[in-house]
Amino acid sequence: MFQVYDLYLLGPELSLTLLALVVILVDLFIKRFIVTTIVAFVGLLLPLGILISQAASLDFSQPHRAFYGMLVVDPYAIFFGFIFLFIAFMMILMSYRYIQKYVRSGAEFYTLLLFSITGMMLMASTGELISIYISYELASIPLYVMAGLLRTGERSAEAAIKYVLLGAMSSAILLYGFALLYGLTGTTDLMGIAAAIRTGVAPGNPLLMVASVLILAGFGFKISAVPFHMWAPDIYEGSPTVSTAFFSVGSKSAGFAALIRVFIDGGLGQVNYTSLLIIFCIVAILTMTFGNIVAAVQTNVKRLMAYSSIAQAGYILTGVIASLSDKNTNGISASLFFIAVYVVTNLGAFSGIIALANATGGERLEDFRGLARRSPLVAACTALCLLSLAGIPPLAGFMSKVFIFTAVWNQGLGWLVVIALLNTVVSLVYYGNIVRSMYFDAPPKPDYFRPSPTIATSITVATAGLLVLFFGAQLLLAVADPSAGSLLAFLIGK
Amino acid sequence: MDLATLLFWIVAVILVGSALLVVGLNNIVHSALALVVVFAMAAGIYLLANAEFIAIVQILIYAGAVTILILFALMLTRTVNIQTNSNPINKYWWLGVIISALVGATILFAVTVSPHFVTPASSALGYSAHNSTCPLPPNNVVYIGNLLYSPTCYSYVLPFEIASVVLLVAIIGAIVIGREEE
Amino acid sequence: MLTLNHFLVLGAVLFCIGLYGAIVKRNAIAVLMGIEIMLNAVNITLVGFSLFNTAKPYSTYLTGQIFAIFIITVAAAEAAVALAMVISIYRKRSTVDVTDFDMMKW
Amino acid sequence: MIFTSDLTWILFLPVLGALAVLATPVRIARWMALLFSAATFALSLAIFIRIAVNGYNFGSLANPADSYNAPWINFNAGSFHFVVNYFLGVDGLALPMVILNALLTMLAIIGGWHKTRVKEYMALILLLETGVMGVFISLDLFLFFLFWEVELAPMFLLIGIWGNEHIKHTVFGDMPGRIYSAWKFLLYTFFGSIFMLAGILLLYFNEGGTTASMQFFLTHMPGGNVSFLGITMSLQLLIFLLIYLAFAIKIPMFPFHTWLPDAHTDAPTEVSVILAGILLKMGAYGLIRICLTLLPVGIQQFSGWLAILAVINILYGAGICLVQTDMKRLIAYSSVSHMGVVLLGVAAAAGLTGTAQLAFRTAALTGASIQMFSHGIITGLLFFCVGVIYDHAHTREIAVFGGVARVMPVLATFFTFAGLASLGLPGLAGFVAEYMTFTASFKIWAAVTAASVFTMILTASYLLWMLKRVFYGPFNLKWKLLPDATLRESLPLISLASVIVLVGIYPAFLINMLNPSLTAIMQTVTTALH
Amino acid sequence: MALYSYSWLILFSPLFSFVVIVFGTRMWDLLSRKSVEATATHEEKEEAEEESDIHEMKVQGPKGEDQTFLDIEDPKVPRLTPGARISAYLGIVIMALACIYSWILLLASTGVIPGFPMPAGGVPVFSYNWFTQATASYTLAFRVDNLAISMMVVVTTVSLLVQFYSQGYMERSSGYARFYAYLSLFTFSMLDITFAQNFLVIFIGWELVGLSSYLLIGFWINKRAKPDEDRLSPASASIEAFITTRIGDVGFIIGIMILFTSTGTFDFAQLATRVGTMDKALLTTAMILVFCGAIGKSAQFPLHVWLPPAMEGPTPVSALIHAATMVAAGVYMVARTFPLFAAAGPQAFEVVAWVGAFTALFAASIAMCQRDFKRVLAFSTISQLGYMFVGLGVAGSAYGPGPGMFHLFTHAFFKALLFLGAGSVLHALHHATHHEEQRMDKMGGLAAFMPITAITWLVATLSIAGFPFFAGFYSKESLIGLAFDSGHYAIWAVTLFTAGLTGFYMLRAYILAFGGKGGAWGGLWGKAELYRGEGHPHESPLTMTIPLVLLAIASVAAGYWFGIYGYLQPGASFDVGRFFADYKTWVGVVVSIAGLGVAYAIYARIEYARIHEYVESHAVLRTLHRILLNKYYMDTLYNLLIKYGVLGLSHVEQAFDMYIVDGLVNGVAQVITLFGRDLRHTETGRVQAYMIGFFGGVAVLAIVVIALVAYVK
Repeated sequence: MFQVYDLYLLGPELSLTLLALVVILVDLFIKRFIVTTIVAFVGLLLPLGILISQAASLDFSQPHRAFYGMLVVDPYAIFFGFIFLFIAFMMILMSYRYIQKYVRSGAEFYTLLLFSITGMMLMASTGELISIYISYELASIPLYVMAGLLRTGERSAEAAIKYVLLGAMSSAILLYGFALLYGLTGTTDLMGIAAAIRTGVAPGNPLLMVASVLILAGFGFKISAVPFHMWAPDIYEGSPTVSTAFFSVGSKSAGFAALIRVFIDGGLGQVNYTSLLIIFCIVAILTMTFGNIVAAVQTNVKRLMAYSSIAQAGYILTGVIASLSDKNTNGISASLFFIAVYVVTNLGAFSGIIALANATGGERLEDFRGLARRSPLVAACTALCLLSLAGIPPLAGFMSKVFIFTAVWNQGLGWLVVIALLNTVVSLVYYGNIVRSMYFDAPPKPDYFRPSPTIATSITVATAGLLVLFFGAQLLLAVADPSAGSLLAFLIGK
Repeated sequence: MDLATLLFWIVAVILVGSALLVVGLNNIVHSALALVVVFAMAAGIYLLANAEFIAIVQILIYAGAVTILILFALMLTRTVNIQTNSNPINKYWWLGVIISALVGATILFAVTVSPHFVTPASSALGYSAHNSTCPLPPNNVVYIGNLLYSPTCYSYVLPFEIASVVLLVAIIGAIVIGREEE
Repeated sequence: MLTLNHFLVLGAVLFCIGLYGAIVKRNAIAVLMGIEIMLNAVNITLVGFSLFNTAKPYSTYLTGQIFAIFIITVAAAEAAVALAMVISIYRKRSTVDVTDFDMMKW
Repeated sequence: MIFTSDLTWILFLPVLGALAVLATPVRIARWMALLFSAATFALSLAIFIRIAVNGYNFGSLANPADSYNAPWINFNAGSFHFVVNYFLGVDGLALPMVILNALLTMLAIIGGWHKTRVKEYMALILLLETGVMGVFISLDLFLFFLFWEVELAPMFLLIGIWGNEHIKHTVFGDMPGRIYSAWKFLLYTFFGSIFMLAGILLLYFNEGGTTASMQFFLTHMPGGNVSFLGITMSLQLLIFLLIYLAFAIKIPMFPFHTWLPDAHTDAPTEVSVILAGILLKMGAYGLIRICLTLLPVGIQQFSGWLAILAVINILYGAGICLVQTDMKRLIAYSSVSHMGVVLLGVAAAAGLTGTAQLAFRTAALTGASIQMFSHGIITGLLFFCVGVIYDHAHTREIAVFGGVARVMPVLATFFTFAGLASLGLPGLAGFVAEYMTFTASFKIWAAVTAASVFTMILTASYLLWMLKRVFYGPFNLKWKLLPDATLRESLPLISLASVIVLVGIYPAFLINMLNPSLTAIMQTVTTALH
Repeated sequence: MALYSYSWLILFSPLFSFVVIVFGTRMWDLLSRKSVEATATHEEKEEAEEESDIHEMKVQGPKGEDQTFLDIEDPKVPRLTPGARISAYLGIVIMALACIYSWILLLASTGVIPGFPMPAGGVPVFSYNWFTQATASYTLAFRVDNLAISMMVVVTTVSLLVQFYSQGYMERSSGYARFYAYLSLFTFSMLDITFAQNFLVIFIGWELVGLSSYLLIGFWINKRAKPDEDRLSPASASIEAFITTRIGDVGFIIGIMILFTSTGTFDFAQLATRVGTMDKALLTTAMILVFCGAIGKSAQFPLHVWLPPAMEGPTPVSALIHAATMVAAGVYMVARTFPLFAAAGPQAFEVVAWVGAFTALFAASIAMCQRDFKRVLAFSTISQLGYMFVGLGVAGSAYGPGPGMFHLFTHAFFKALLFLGAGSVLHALHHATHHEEQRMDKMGGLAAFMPITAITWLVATLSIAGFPFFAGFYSKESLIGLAFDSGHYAIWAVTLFTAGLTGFYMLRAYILAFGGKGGAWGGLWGKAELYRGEGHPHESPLTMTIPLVLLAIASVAAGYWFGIYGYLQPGASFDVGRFFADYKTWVGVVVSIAGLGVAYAIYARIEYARIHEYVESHAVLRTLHRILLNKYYMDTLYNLLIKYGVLGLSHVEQAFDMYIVDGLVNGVAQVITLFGRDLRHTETGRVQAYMIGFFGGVAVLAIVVIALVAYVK
């Protein structure tokens, strides 16, 4: 039965959609970009408020479902809701000056951003294949467009067309996977699928596994897992840097949100656990290793960040692996923690890149030379973010790595941890390389630039966030674990 | 072999044949026309599968709108020799063959050896979204309508709403992309 | 006798053809055509499943068809955006040959 | 509140100092740095005095003289627990290291008074101090690992920014020495640390995975065997090897030592001081605190190899010093050699089972621990001396000098003093350590120790030879305008020299401080190996 | 008891001087000089040091560039600062007090001053514990007993005289205060050995002696090497001394370690009771290793090479090193550990005796041909030390350390005299020629210029040669006889022969320096015209001659302390009657006099130049001369060994580090980089290549998963 109450559960997404429309309308009538920005930024408080009220008021002993179980409001969804709203806030802060300088259709950028955020939130909170697919497209299509928004850019247009072609491909394969899953179980509801697999699918069923592979490929595209990652470097490089930042955090966390939801909530690991584990391990190891090794030889920082994000996806995948056997929350908790930290960190790092791009237009490694002299704040914060990505304490990245590896180790996958740890050594090379450029090398020009207030805010917030998440890791973990637990509640049999 | 099967085979052969033409022809316009045939034949298949509504939608959207869109795009992106080789293939074609074959083969293998529609034991389903008791509608279209919009019975209203936003986004996106530089 | 396998095989074959087209055609619009064929293949599979769904509680009976409808909708939207992009890049580069789009690599 | 514990303050005062340095203008920033580092040093001394006055019982790991434990991260999910406690404590083993760290950092700040980009420099030095301090006072394995990693970034920057521009490494293009060495340091250490994490995780989960407190593992030692790639070994040995790899790199143990000469050669003086004086001790400290105390079976099984590696370290490091042309490189290799003595002492302490030769093993361990402290101050002094001569002459090439004692009598005196201390002259700190270690280790590893003793010859040779080539012999007129060490430059020299003499003639204060800790460690070891 | 237990005052008094000089007077000097310099004009600065001793030398630098070096022999200041003077007076006064105290102790313990019998086992004076646990104990403990007192007397007396003497020798030296500080430190180090109750303390003293010698030998820091005279620079010589003795120390400490780990103690007394339970062979090994320490410090073959270059230090230092302190340390240590040697197998003493005997002969033979005045003395020291070890090695428990210590006791005085006399000569020559001159062929007839030096030197010569009724006669002939009595006939023969050589080379040196053909007393007393050098030498000042006279008296008188055997070992005694009655005594005297006679015959009767010509013209003699002059080429051999053996190995290690270890590490980094470079080319920028990758991945994963499902589920 449809109830009005369901709309409350859909509130954040609804209000976001509304906000997107308001933004485009405001732009239509008031041709002042600053106003649009302020509207978008302030408007975000509405979904945030609703989300907070949901988080505060709902009793999560049972997941809250609406629209016949298609919308699932559980701590997991809310957790990601906060992440995506955080991304939205940060993106608006980061992109204001950059958009003015480099991006055409500034207001539309925000609109698309907000729509995409809506799609992403839905990806995390829908519990049914059709809805997930539609949300996936809602999240993706704005991304394709955002890739092509650079004002002066053949590269940007090229990135956009590459992105859309590959994106369409990936959604086709994802759909095929969904179709097969539907064919196997006769339902598109994740709970139903899980129940069907648990009781009806015999071990050794190849269809389930092939469907899993296809779904993994589809979401693997979103999270840029090897070998489905190949779009990432080109599109990161060609797109406007603000879009790149958004791809690196939004697309990836949404991809993981849906991936984890489908695989865990859908119970795909209930039979043929070993096979699925091996497949995931192969993908995870390839992802980490490839991402790290290739990142180590990059000279374009955006491209480097693309490979870095690939590698980071590999680490998160290990956390997913730890929970695949569906009976424990630690892997997912760790993954959630990792994702949250990754989002904060990457946003911070990209703030630095954008700040530099705003000032000089450069985004190659040599453009970072001597940044510490030219803008100490940006350099310091960027360096901290990069070191956090590399996993150096006292930054949250360290905690997230230790935590995820601990969780994986706990599942008896010590060898995977060792491989991942070895990978972190390689990762240190390229993150350190940027730090090296900023701090060790002499600046090309002995000038000083001051980042715009919005960028300064965003980069400071991100850096402060890293420290807060480090010292207050317990707080986030305390949230992440029930989130993960809510996902597993059904399977564990609560 | 009953009539349905016979029809299926006929439609399927045309479908596959025209699909091959789409990917095989050297003239992009010819390919586009073959694509229309593909879409139409797919609609035929839907009809054979008792999916009249989808068949109609297929004709309207694919054979109609999408094909027109493609043809417009073709015209707008006209290259010098549209007649002779406007639709070349790249040097990876052999890899394409192998990979498509492999993907298809694995899917086919998996899908044919596995049972379908395994029934969950009702006790296993902790959550009862499906248990709405609605009367079976008289025909396919009504049924689909019910499934899409019904506020009382099980319906896919949420994806439907999202889909509307997707369309809006697509419109905005297409406009933003297509707009000339300021 | 029309069986499920008819539809599944047809879908898979069509998917392969579409995939082949997407991989080998150099014209971006032809690539899109291949992708459309792939989506159609998925639709045929879904509709086929829907036809032979033996589970058949009320809600799941026509799920495959519903799914197909959504796919058609979204595919159309996606096609619109994609074609817009093709046109956009054609305006900048005067080509729609995807093998020419390699400014960014390595 | 955690701020009621002086250990918290000792840990975070430098951080506050770093912030203060960054927030104030250069003129004040230096004094800020000095103020905070001096406060840290004073605090560490205060802890020492407080305990010394109260009966001189510095406690042991199980019962540290000063400790503070607060929950930090306590994550439970089903059978999985991830528990990190903010568990700090100092006992007799840690306190000397804490004091050493505070002292050398303070001196490094005095020494780096006129650096370029001085604010960043001071701030990084202070952050480094915190990281290292944390290693010495954490009693939780995860916390230990955390601090182990904290020190990486400041050190990387310190070497890379203020290091030596001279291009000498052509392997990776024209990479200036400072960058090559910074990388080498970073990657070596990080590489080691990942195995440490693996080892810690193995240990943690094997013992229930509910707490990583070192005290807990004192009574819960892993047992049994594991098969790994077809090799069966005891679990403790595996854990030991994993964790030890990190320490081995840090100590540094042959063949993981090559980062050290490069890092030292290219690091600025004060950073070399800290690097050799304290960072190497982190490895040695970890070896004793974690490997020996918590994994006695594992280290016992490895002790033969450890002894052999120790003697290789000692002789190889000393031998290679003879042909060095750069003063700092020479001292760096001498560190390799001297740290070998620590390894030897630990190998001896772990070398036998049960209570066999307990007295000698304790003595060897005591010697090793004193060596940690004395090497810190002696090498610190040596590096400060090199720093002075480098600042004035802008070269460290041994061959270009000659007889400069004529113009630098003060520096020559201190340098010679440091050299003599380093070669183990009685009355100075090095002798106590080496004599105790050698004489006691001989009981356990006779042949190895006998071979090690030959380092006496080599050490004397390379140090005195270097001193001779630089300071003595005919005076090279090129340096006739070379100024002697100034008062500011002499301050660190004087302070360290005093400490060297103090430890040399009155080691009892150090030994008595160490004794309860080490006795307890040996107690644990003997119980475990019974 | 109290008399003895306060003897730590003696021990620490030189340390006190050292500390006061270093931190007090010298610091005061430095600080006040700083302020003077700050205001001084350029000319005044120039005055700060006399330039006469400074020579420029041009040298090719390592990269072929010309470098100019300053060779500064003995930098002088116009006048000594008050601080420097106070330093010297302080050192001398304190040493005098210590010396008096130690003589009182000697007299008291021998019973001359009655009422203070030395308790058996000595009197502990000071101890301080480092670490004790069960069977392992590290304690610094000092004790005084008869042996210690006998050594203490030697040390303090010679030190006092040397310090007194140095006032003259080191006049106006710019390092005056530093010199006294080092001398004090040296004395302290030696006293530390003297007072040692255990191996820990003795080892500390052992090393400190090494340090002091290092500092003192290298006292003239900027002096150059003189290859034409086969002389090293002081800086090199000091290193050689330190390192060579350290080679012996390695054996020493290994021996200590064996003893310590077997018995758990360093204490001599405890060891003596505990070694009984030790394995005899192990104990013997340990004692031989301990003796290695003595070999190093006492410059026995094959570690004697450091001693001749050690002459590069100021001559008073040579006197101190050779007479009382450093070289005596080895002998004293063996005497101190005599019970342990006795408890070990006979091989231990055999080794001691044979090393001593061989070294005695070996060094004496070299000494015969040396041209450098001080170097003759150096080799004579080595040779005499060999005698001492023979004395210790052959004595057996009946005699105890008496014979060896007796020779040490007498030798200390006459050798100090010889060196101080030599210093007096060099000092005079330096004043005369304004440069350093040590070659005997530039001397001759000096007795005419400096009679006191000459006569005292002659006394010492006769004493060392074993001329009857001089001190050396008793100590040396007695231990040669002892070798025969104990059945070591070969050793007896060797030492006997060496006694002859001793007479030869000592008188040769005396005549070459002080006499010459045509001098008075048959050439023994030179004339002014026999002087072969430049300028006009003068007798040295009183500060230098007074110690010479005192030592000359002691060089005779010291031999009459026959009670020393019994003093050191209860029950042992020096039987004077038997000594004179024994024919072997007189055989020894004959041989010694023969040596003296030959020397007299050659050098006092033939002009120096002619001897030289004759040797050069005679093939066998020439070869022999070359070999002996080059010290059997031992130095060359060692140099080669170091250059190609030790440094070669170091270079190999360096290469190993650079190419193997670093090569591996950098190689891994490069491989990863290369790998990355290749892998990045999978990103061709072609969207369809990406599709191929994508679907290829799907296909492979699907195939893998199908296979997996079939086999592992």
